[in-house]
Amino acid sequence: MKKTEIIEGYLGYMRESIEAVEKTRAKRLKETFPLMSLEEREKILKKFHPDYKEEAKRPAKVGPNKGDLMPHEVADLLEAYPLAKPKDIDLSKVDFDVDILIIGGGGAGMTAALWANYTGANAETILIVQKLRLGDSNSIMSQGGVQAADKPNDGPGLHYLDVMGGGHFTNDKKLARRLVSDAPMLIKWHEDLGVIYDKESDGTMVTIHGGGTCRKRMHSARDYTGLEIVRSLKDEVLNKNISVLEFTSAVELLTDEQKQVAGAVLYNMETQEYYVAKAKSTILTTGGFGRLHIQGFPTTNHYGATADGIILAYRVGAKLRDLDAVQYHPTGAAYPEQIVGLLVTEKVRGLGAQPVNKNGEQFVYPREPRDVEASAIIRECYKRNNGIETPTGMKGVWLDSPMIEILQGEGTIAKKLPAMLRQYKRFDIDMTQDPILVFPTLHFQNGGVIVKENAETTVQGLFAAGEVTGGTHGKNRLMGNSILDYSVFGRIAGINAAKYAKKAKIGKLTLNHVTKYKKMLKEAGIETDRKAPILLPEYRGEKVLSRTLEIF
Amino acid sequence: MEVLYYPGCSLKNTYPEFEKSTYAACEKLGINLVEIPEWNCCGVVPSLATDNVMRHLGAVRSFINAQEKGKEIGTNVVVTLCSMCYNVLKRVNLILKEQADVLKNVNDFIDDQPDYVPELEIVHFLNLLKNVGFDKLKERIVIPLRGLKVAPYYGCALLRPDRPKGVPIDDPENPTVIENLIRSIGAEPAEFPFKTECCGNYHIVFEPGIVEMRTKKIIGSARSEKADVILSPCPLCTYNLQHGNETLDRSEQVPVIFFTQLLALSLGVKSHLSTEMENQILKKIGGEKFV
Amino acid sequence: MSEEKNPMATIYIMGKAYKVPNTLTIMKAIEYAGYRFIRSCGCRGGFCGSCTTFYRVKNDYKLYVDLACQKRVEDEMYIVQLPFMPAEKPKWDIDKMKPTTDEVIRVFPEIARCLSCNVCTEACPQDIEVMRAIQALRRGDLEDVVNLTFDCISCGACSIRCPAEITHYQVFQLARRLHGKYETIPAKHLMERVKEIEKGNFDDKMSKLMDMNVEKLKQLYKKREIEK
Amino acid sequence: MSALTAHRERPTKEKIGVFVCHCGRNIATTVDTKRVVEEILKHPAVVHAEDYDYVCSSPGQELIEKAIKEKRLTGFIVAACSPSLHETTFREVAERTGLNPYKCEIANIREQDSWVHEDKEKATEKAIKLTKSAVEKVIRNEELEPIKVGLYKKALVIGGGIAGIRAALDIADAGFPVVLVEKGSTIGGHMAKLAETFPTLDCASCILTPLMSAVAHHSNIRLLTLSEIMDVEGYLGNFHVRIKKNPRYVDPEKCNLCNDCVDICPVTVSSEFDEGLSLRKAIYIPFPQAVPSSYLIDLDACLGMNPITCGKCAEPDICGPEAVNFDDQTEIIEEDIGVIVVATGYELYNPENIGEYGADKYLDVITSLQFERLLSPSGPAVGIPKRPSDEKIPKRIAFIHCVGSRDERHQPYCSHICCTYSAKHALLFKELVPDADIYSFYIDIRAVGKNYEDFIRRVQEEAGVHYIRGKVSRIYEQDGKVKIFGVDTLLNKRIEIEVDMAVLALSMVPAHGIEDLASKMRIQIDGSGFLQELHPKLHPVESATSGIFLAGAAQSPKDIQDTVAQASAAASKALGILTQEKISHIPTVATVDTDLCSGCRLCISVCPYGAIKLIDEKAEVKEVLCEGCGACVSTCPSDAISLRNHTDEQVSSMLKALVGEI
Repeated sequence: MKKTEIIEGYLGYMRESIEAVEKTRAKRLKETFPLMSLEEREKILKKFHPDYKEEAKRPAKVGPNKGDLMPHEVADLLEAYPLAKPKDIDLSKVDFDVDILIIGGGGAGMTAALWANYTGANAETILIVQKLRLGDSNSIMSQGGVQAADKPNDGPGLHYLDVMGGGHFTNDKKLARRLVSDAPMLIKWHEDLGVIYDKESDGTMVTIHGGGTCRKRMHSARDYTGLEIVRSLKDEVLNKNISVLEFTSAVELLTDEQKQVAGAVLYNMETQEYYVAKAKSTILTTGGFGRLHIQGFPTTNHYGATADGIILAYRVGAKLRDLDAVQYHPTGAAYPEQIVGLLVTEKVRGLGAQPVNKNGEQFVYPREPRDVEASAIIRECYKRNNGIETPTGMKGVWLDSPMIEILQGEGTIAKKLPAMLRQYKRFDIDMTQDPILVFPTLHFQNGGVIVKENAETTVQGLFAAGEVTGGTHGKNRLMGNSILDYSVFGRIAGINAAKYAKKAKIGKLTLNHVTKYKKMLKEAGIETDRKAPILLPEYRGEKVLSRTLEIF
Repeated sequence: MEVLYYPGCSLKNTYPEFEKSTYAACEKLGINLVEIPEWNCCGVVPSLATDNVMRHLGAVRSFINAQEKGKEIGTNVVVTLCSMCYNVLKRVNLILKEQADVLKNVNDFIDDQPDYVPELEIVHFLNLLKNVGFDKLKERIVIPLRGLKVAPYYGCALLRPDRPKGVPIDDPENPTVIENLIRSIGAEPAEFPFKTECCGNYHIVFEPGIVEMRTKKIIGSARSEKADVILSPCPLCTYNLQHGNETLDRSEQVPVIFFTQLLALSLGVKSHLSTEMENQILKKIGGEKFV
Repeated sequence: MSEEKNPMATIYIMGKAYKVPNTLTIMKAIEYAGYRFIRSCGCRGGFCGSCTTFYRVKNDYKLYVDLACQKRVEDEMYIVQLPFMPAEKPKWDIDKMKPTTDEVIRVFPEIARCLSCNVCTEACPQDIEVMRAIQALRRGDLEDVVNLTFDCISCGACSIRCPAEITHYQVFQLARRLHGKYETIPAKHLMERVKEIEKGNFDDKMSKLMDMNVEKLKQLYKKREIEK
Repeated sequence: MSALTAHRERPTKEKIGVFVCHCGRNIATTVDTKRVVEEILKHPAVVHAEDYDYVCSSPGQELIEKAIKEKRLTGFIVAACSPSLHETTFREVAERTGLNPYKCEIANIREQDSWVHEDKEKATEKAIKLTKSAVEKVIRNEELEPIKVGLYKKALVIGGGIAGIRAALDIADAGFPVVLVEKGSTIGGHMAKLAETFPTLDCASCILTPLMSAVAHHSNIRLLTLSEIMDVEGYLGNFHVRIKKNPRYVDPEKCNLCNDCVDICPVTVSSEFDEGLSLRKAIYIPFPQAVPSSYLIDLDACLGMNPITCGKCAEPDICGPEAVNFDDQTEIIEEDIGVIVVATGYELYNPENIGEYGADKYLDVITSLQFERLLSPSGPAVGIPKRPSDEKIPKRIAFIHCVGSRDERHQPYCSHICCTYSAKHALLFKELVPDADIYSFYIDIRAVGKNYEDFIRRVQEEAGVHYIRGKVSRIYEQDGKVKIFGVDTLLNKRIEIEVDMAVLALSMVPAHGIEDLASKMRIQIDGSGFLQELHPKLHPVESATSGIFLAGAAQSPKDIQDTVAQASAAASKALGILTQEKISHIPTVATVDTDLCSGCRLCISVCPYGAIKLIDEKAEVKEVLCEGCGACVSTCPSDAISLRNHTDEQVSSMLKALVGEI
């Protein structure tokens, strides 16, 4: 076997390692690798988790979180100038005058819109603005599932413990309680919408473990859970005639004299035109910051995950938290090159696939909390040097997917992980026969805008839900709690924003907070060309970028 | 007797009673209907077009599935119930039998399934009954529908057009097979000049006025012949006739039922008629003892 | 990525030729060539269906469809993207419908025009047997439709090629929702748990947990039993 | 066939001449006649060959005569058109020159070659082969003489309609005895039922009854009514016919038409003559002018001719002349006949076969013949048609053409007269009821005949009848009205009209029982069931059996003019035979080698002319019956039968010439 020859998707030298994996498989099937103790976990996190790299962070120089540590990539954006000068924007001409403005058309945004509508807001008075197409979001990409303690042997208490433990007890307890208590209700809502969860023939939900769970409470819709939920939400949003503005970003929030948030300045990505959207209440559902590629990590995130929400909120004075806590999903694809960074859902491990090193040895319990699991893989690759190097120089460990077929029966992968199976098949890899190569990938923004239990931020008139918020998961989110997060708090945001809008009286629109923020930057001595939000990441080839002319 | 069975969309959706009563009757008659796996829509609308390949595809995909299933159970007979399905399947099959070039085109186009070898025979259920023999059928009747006057309605698709030759199940101008069925189950056929008149067909979609005009005449004619029910062999005709009934006063209406429902009733199996309708018929034929 | 190491491929993006490393996906190749996506790029992971790409390769009459984020470039590939599938979204009130084909046909009468040509299936980047699903629907088998179309990402490639002008992805969405809402059995345990929570059955326990200090919580966490 | 392979020394003493005809451009464009001449001259038996523009012309015939004389030819071939056209011509040339006519043969290089091919090269090759083949035959031909036999100078005419009456009268007038056999109780046929005839609108009975009367009184005519042909044996000039004469129960000689029997008769049934529109008694006369002019008893309706039951009409105080005779018996009459004219006429197609028109269900949907009766002054309505249902004069009438005609489900052919008689009906009715609305549904108007087109135009333009081009799909009655669904194919419009009465122009079909009769007489039936003439143009009144002629609608649908013309033609053909002393018969007949015959009878079963009988366990051919078809030759398992001048040896050498072996 030539080392460079490609055999069924893998290079010859990788095949040698796969043989080692196959040799130990029978033995591994019988063994359970021990869970780490809390102390061990802390140790490995400190040593190997990217979050613990001191040189990757710096304290913020301005704003409500002045002095808090955050990754350079985030701090750079908080310390950047606005895209538009306030004087260039004519606030006297209002293009959209709505009750509720929802910025971000992912799972949180659509859930908020629907519940606002259920609460009594007319569909026409709700406007969703979305940078991409409605529903193009991380929400749609979620494969694994959603947690809810609805089985008899489970309960909100156990779920709460798991959430707190997973977050290393740094969570906002009230938010965590709300998350677990509302969980079954939201699943029920999905069921009523027609979302097809995996069920037994008698209607009992099929639930499995996720990383860090003590009960099998992960509900899934094959491995298209996010897609199935989002497409149902999208369908319902459109059925209800809720207004949607696609390919339009929010570039700045608006306030009135009472300093309450009063809408946003929007930006048509295609015509490059701005719109003024006046709103009685505004909900931020902009998602996270995966596309900032913190510390150069690849990411599982969608194209628009560029931290816009936290920038806008911060400028208007909202407080943030835990932005130093970045979730690296332990298993992102490390090979083949075309799909590097894409998520290999935790469900793969949930179904029984073990992470093994190049010699076919287990080195970690398959379902440690995400940060712990990720740290163990990084350690295996870079400290112990037991990773498999890809042709582009990346390293990874095997995730022994054929075990799923042995443990759960032949055809399980096709039935439960069709998306993954398809993805790998495109590159000639049959994950029912061969293991797949994985390495941690930037997955989730654990922190974000601080919200109260009613989804209100620290600024009046501004609500937030989903990944843009912080606190619910503390410094680490468990698998299956992100859909739950946007469902629970999207709903709360929608309901409360609708109630707020009923009472709110909006005065004269201003961008004074922006002027003030600019002044703050100047005062802090920050002189830079950087502008924020960035709206979309920059992937054009270096050669092209080095030769561009700004003509149009 | 084991035959392949092509149900068609209407029987699976709008008029399940047509299919269910047929199954009930067949069980009694010893006919085993084997549903063609994964049958496709016969392609009724496109098949009215003149394209050489496309219009045949729906039917042919079903033929291929029938052909493969037929090999398993050892028959080449495909039975249909819906008139439109019958007409389309029969015509396409005849065309493929006669025109080798069309067959080749279609087979070439369908490169994801085995080739169709045009050896299937498409038979309408009425003719299957005729082949079984109305005399034999008569022997199985448990509840002879004596005193019931039944208007035999044929519509178009079972009788027209005779292109290619061999499509009509009976004499297109003066068919008698439904009358024979009616007699064999003990009822009396109403001599009914509108029995082969068109119900208006797809005009129901965009020109319902045409359907109303036509069905009113059909129903009125059946009524003036004192028919208790109109017997329909076709879901679309049934739909249109029921639509026609709805535009009439209650006193002018004549109920429309599928022939298999009356057959099932007389065979003493579940007719899938509404209880009201069934009682009405039973009352008419023999008074209270059946009710 | 240096050109020596990576063999280059010539691709034609909307008619213009560019040389790009042949290991890239279409999406990355377009970016490499200097384009910045606004449309035709979404999740970049094969779920959202925004990057549907039609292409031909030299000496092949066939029109292929794939997702730009999933398909590797080939030499002499002619590429155009479908940013958007124009189609009116029919509105429906799922609460007032029945799970029948007739209901679906009422909303989408054009499915009655399916020719069974199977071009839709050939166009699907997700390898969904689209025609089979339409036919399953015509047979009244919604569950079959769900199973056949669960992987649908609503990219619209099937619809753009359909001679009957069916918008399959919308049809399937309705079929799936009808099946999910009416034809699957509601989870009993879920309903019960929702009621329990509404009644406040867990309130006391939750309050206790909320009041606990971190050390106590940690102990509880450590002691919790892991379900096998 | 053993003869094919048997090698025989080829006779060379024959001297054969070949004459290749150009037939103007007919042959010469496609066949290189010069080459045919060149090639055929290479045949050892051929001593003379030439080509000519029209060999059948007088100069052409002279060429042959000259060659026979100069070259002392023993036989000759004309390579030209089909033998059915000019074989006789050239055989007469042979006879004139002293050659036996059977030493002349025709090579058909027109119908079998130049007309059906385009490639001149290949057609020429074929012409050469065909000619060679004919040469091979003629050198082996025997010299034959026609067979001569005597004949009975009496004619049989079957059918007493206008065709039979005309033929019988023509023959009888020429002085020969005629037996006229009529199935019904009177002669006159359909014409007797008609009101007026198109296009001149003559009164039908006015022109027919004198002829009927002439038949009744003609000394040369023996009229047999209520009679049927039982069987026909024999051949041209020598037919032996048995006729079954059914009892009439009333002696026409005695009956004085006093009508007393009718008055007393208690049984009433519907009248055939009035097409069911009126009633008659069990003892009746079909119509006043019936011939024979006598009552008869309808046995099916009569109460049994049993004096206990009824028998009133036979009582002496009722029938003074004692004409009623319950003891009348079926009679078998035998006749020796020289020639036969078949004029069995037509019937109307049964309207029950066209259920969608409802003539069998609705009273006011009637046939055209019924309408004729309604129009007839002597008919049931006394001249002003009334609706059968309520006896009211209809104001709106629809005439439906082509009912059963030009319809692949019924009769594919055109019935020839319906367009014109429907126009006549419309016109006559319009004259009676000027404010009537009349609709005529037609496919095409076919009015071929002298003055017919003018007549139709008169009806359309002057009488104002609405002509609607298109078929009627359904006729039914509702609420006392006749409703008609149709289509106007000129306006592309659906038509639904209400009328008081609909008249169906039903197609003409051959008379019932014609097949049986035809098989008894060994004559052919065509694809539509009518009697088949020998050749549509050359022999339009002859049947395939010599001595049997056809007349009237038995041969094809036709009007009265054509019927009468054809009847006279048939009569003159018949007279052509009756006036001869002897009749000759072709000598190319089958002969039996009795040494080889095993007496298996297979030949008897295949002979369509009944010409073979078994005598002393050996087949024997009655030569005057044999038409030389050869069926027996190819059937005979013992090779015992051969056909004169078509021997196995001849056929074999002809084939060899055709496949190029010679």
